[in-house]
Amino acid sequence: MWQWLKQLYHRMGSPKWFYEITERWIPWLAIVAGVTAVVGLVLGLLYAPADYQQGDSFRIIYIHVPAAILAQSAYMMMAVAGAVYLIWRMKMAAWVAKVIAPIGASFCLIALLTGAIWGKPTWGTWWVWDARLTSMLMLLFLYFGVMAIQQAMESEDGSYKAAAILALVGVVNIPIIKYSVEWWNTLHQPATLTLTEKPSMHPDMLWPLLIMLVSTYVLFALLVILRTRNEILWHERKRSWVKKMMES
Amino acid sequence: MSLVIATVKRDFILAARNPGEWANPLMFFLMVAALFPLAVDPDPTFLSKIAGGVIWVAALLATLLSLDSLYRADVEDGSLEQCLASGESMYAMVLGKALVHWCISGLPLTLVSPLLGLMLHLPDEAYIAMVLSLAVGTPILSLLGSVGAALTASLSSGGLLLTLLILPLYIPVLIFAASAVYHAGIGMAYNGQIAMLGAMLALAIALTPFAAAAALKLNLSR
Amino acid sequence: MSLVIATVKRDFILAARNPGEWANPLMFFLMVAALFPLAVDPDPTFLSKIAGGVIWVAALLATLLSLDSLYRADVEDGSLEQCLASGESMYAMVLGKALVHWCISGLPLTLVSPLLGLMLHLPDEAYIAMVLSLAVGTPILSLLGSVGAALTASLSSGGLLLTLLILPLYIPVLIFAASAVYHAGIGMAYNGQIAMLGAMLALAIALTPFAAAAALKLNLSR
Amino acid sequence: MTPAKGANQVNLQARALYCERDDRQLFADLSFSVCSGDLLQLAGPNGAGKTTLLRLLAGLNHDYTGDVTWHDQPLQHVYSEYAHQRLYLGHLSAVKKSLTPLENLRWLMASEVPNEDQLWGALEEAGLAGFEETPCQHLSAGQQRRVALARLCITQLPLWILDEPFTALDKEGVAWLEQKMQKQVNRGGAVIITSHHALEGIHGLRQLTLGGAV
Amino acid sequence: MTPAKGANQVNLQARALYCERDDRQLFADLSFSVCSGDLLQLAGPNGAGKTTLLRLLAGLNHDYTGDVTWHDQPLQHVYSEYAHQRLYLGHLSAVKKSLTPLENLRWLMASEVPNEDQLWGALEEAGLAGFEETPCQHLSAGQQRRVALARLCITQLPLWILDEPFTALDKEGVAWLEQKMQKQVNRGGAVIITSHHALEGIHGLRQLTLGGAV
Amino acid sequence: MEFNSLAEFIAMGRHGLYVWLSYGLTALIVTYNVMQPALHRRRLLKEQAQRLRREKRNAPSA
Ligand code: HEM
Ligand SMILES: Nc1ncnc2c1ncn2[C@@H]1O[C@H](COP(=O)(O)OP(=O)(O)OP(=O)(O)O)[C@@H](O)[C@H]1O
Ligand SMILES: Nc1ncnc2c1ncn2[C@@H]1O[C@H](COP(=O)(O)OP(=O)(O)OP(=O)(O)O)[C@@H](O)[C@H]1O
Ligand SMILES: [Mg+2]
Ligand SMILES: [Mg+2]
Repeated sequence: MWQWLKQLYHRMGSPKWFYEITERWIPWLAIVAGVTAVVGLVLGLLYAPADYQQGDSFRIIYIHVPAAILAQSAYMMMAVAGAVYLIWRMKMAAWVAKVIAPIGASFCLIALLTGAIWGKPTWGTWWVWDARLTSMLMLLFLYFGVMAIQQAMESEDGSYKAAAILALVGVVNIPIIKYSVEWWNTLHQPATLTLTEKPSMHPDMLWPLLIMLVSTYVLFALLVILRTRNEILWHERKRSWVKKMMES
Repeated sequence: MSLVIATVKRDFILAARNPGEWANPLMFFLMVAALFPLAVDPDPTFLSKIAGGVIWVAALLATLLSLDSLYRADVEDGSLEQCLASGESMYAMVLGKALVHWCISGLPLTLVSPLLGLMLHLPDEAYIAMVLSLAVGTPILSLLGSVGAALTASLSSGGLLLTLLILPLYIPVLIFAASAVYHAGIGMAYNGQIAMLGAMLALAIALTPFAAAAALKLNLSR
Repeated sequence: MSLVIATVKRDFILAARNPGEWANPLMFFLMVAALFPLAVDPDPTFLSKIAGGVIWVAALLATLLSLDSLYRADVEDGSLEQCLASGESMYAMVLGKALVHWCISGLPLTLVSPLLGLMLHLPDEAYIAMVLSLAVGTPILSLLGSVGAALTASLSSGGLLLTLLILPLYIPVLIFAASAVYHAGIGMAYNGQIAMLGAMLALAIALTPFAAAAALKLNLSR
Repeated sequence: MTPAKGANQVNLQARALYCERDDRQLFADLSFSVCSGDLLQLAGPNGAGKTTLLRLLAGLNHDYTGDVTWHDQPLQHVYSEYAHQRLYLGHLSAVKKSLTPLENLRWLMASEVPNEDQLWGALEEAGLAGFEETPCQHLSAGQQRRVALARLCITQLPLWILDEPFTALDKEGVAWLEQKMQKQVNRGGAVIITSHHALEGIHGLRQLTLGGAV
Repeated sequence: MTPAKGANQVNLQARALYCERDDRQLFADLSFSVCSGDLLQLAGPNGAGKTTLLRLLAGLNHDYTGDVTWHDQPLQHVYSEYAHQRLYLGHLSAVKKSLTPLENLRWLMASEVPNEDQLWGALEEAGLAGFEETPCQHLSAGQQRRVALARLCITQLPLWILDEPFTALDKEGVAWLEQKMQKQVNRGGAVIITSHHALEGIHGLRQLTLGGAV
Repeated sequence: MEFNSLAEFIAMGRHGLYVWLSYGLTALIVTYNVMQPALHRRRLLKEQAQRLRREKRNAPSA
């Protein structure tokens, strides 16, 4: 197992290998993402029963929750990729980290927008300074910070390293932000407006959610791969294998 | 080590020769706090409720602004390049610079904060909590800030980018500190929050210099 | 005149090439406004009362910060010296630079302000007043600010000194603008305040460029 | 842009100039004139006051006593006219790092409104062919200096005032610049420069050595 | 500060250096060594890559392929030791404008802990007598450069790496600096410099010309 | 099936605006994220092809 992991790691370090292997993965990932999305959405929008309190507005959950969860784990992945670059100088890791930032930020934005829209019918307002909302907003700012430093740094290597350092500092801080915000909010404000605690959901409601979750993750993988391939094309444009591929 | 000590000394001389360096954050602090009553509502009971929060927001912004020049001048005139070229530990250098920064920004803020408390009708019970939270909290701001300053040191429009990078990281400090002052004001215990700030300070001292030193190195290897 | 036009064009190119220049004030604006609920009180009814004031304070601070770089870079690389050496009217030059500054700071702030209104629960009636007051008020901030930026352009720690010089001048703008938003929020007329801001803008356009041009000349004759 | 009669003549007179800095006298009772066809080199050891005098002649420094006249009128009174007749290039070269040489030159030359061909030609002549559209932060010290010097290939102004223009230039660049100055002098313009470099074989060269022990 | 045996020997080897910037190759397959008694001048036109190579040799630039060794060990591995044996002076002179020459020099030399007499002596030698306590913003371009160069009068480090040290110096200053370098070479140190200036009559001088069409 | 007619589906029990607004925005953002790599790739390939052509042209003359 360890050997296999090590081998995979070394292979992943090779842009050529990554480019060629993902060539074969893309259609499958696209199919899986598409089919799960269609199934999840059909089940969620058409077949799941309406919530007894919120009515049909709860159907926003099928995009809101997967996006929120993904936005958080994408940040972790970005930080890990950044750390790999800082420690082992693996170019592929830097490209992956660079590419995750805008995708993660997009999902973060989706979670925030859908949450805000959902808030209007349920809470009567677009925005409250609730713990989860606030920490999600801070996550968005962290993403923006990483993207901003990436594009501001002049040298390419510098931009990768700076983004990685910032992402790592952010990782230490995310739990602190989350904890502080939760603690602050529960003290300042009664739980009138907090999100529903782990609802014991009806399976008909839960299944579409799980399917959408899978779909979101696969979509994310697909987007990361697509963008990373572009990075590879650009950075390896002078290598013979890219030229050969172009000529054929 | 001798270079680090020399740098700390030099930075104090520079601050003494250029009083704006420590006087300006102070004035900014006072003025932000003075803007509030003007923009919002000068009613004393209302002010006394928000005083702690406003003072902390003002302290945070004042620190943030003074951070921009922390490394920029040194990068521009080549003296940071000399530090790196000297082969001395950048970790110690970063800690030294953060110490000086705190002495000329956070410390004066802490010392004048009671004056602001008066202006904003801070409840009498909250003074100690305010000074204590500033004394423990502002060093965290200097340390976290030095990471941001190091990351943006060689960028032309670094000042505001720094804000973007660092502000989310400041949120926990702000929350705990403001809540300490608030709780003290309504007569509740606040040692939990102060202890939390203390823990964050310890963590910041241990970790941030690594990040800042790495960031400086990459800013210099052009 | 051709140099003034060329400078305006060049500054827009620089802003496009360095998006931080216009994106950062915006982020700062959003973040300052987000700090308030965290430090003070997130309760919606409370927030809706202070929203107008907080938004205006945030806009003022964001503008203030972006001012520091208005002339500094040009002084440091010698391009302002070239402007002066060219013998073109510095009055026009200052107006041109202030215009660019407003386009990349005040204008975007005005455009995103409704978002902040949402987050701070600004009363529905106050939105128009807020956008209007920002549209008329932020150019005044840019113009007044350019005087301060010109005065401090060649000082090493100018950033905060600028704040100090300029903040007192900003206070009348803040008072009228915040009161316009507040009155709109409680359903009262606010055209008096907006008219007042308009008058201030006219005055600023007519007078501040003289002061700024004189200050720049002073800064350059070393 | 048709110049008035005599407008392209250079006639700068300095009379009894006196300047002190920090209580140290830099020069006293200095009188000289610069006319069409002159190349005046200010020489002297470090700290002698060359830059100070140059900025004074350019009308950028007013901290002196004595008179400087342009066509017999005090410099302050005719500053705007004067400014449109002389090109000043200081220690700082006014080259923006994030702009390309082309954009920089376009801005630097804005008041003489050159066309695109002239800009490209000037950059090529200054040895920047192939770098026209590389951001200046990616250029070497000498290349950045050349961006500023490319102005000399286009400008029609009769008087050039240059502060240490040879800084950072390689030998070939120095020769090129000397030749540029020679041409300017030959066509009836004038040049005032400070330099520690020995200018040789230039027709019309005069030296003004500022004393001042270092 | 008693150096270990052989510690004051210079032995810097570069093998098969290759470097490109913005897709343009600056140098390739460059190998040379610098030992005690050597004075290596990097020459070449503007933009040839002299500064790039110099920073690389100083251990400040890692963006290259090939090996640089210090006493047969890769530079990165022994960076801290190496840094304590070489003096680096770049384009930027690290002189703070609001400090006096004395304060600046004290900071610049902090790691070699000189005494006050040495500092005053060095400033005098560098031609700054009488300016020791004038804030540097009141000094001329050449005088500011001399503050940075005053380090060379005190330092005991065996390897000097200097980027265009003659910039802004007057003739007398150039002669003085040449003589300083000669002394350093004679006493068993080594110097690597970039300069467009023709160094003449220095014993031990070698030139490395970087090609690169401008 | 929870809905009996298309109209009912669109109305989402009076919450149609909110539901469709959030789904619409999400679709927009996701579409952008899917399109961006494709467009970028096309641009890269075009540039690469140009470069290859240029090199080919220059090769014999050099
Ligand atoms: C801008 C507003 C909102 C934001 C930023 C937001 C953010 C989040 C986040 C971060 C999660 C956590 C996902 C996880 O880690 O498990 C979440 C879950 C959830 N949100 Fe929201 N939310 C918002 C508004 C709303 C609204 C208005 C509702 C409905 C009343 C809602 C209902 C839920 C539910 C039911 C979950 C799943 C709970 C769980 O599994 O723990 N959210 N949201
Ligand atoms: N930061 C940078 N990014 C990208 N390219 C750069 C950078 N700095 C320099 N270059 C390129 O590297 C080349 C060499 O630059 P370098 O500064 O080493 O030249 P140099 O030999 O010192 O020239 P000069 O005599 O003008 O000082 C230049 O052609 C320049 O285009
Ligand atoms: N801003 C200033 N304030 C006060 N004194 C100054 C200032 N600038 C220069 N000086 C003094 O004026 C004298 C002349 O300076 P200047 O820059 O004119 O010399 P320079 O001849 O150009 O020398 P260099 O060859 O070094 O460029 C110097 O001795 C310096 O001490
Ligand atoms: Mg000079
Ligand atoms: Mg160089």
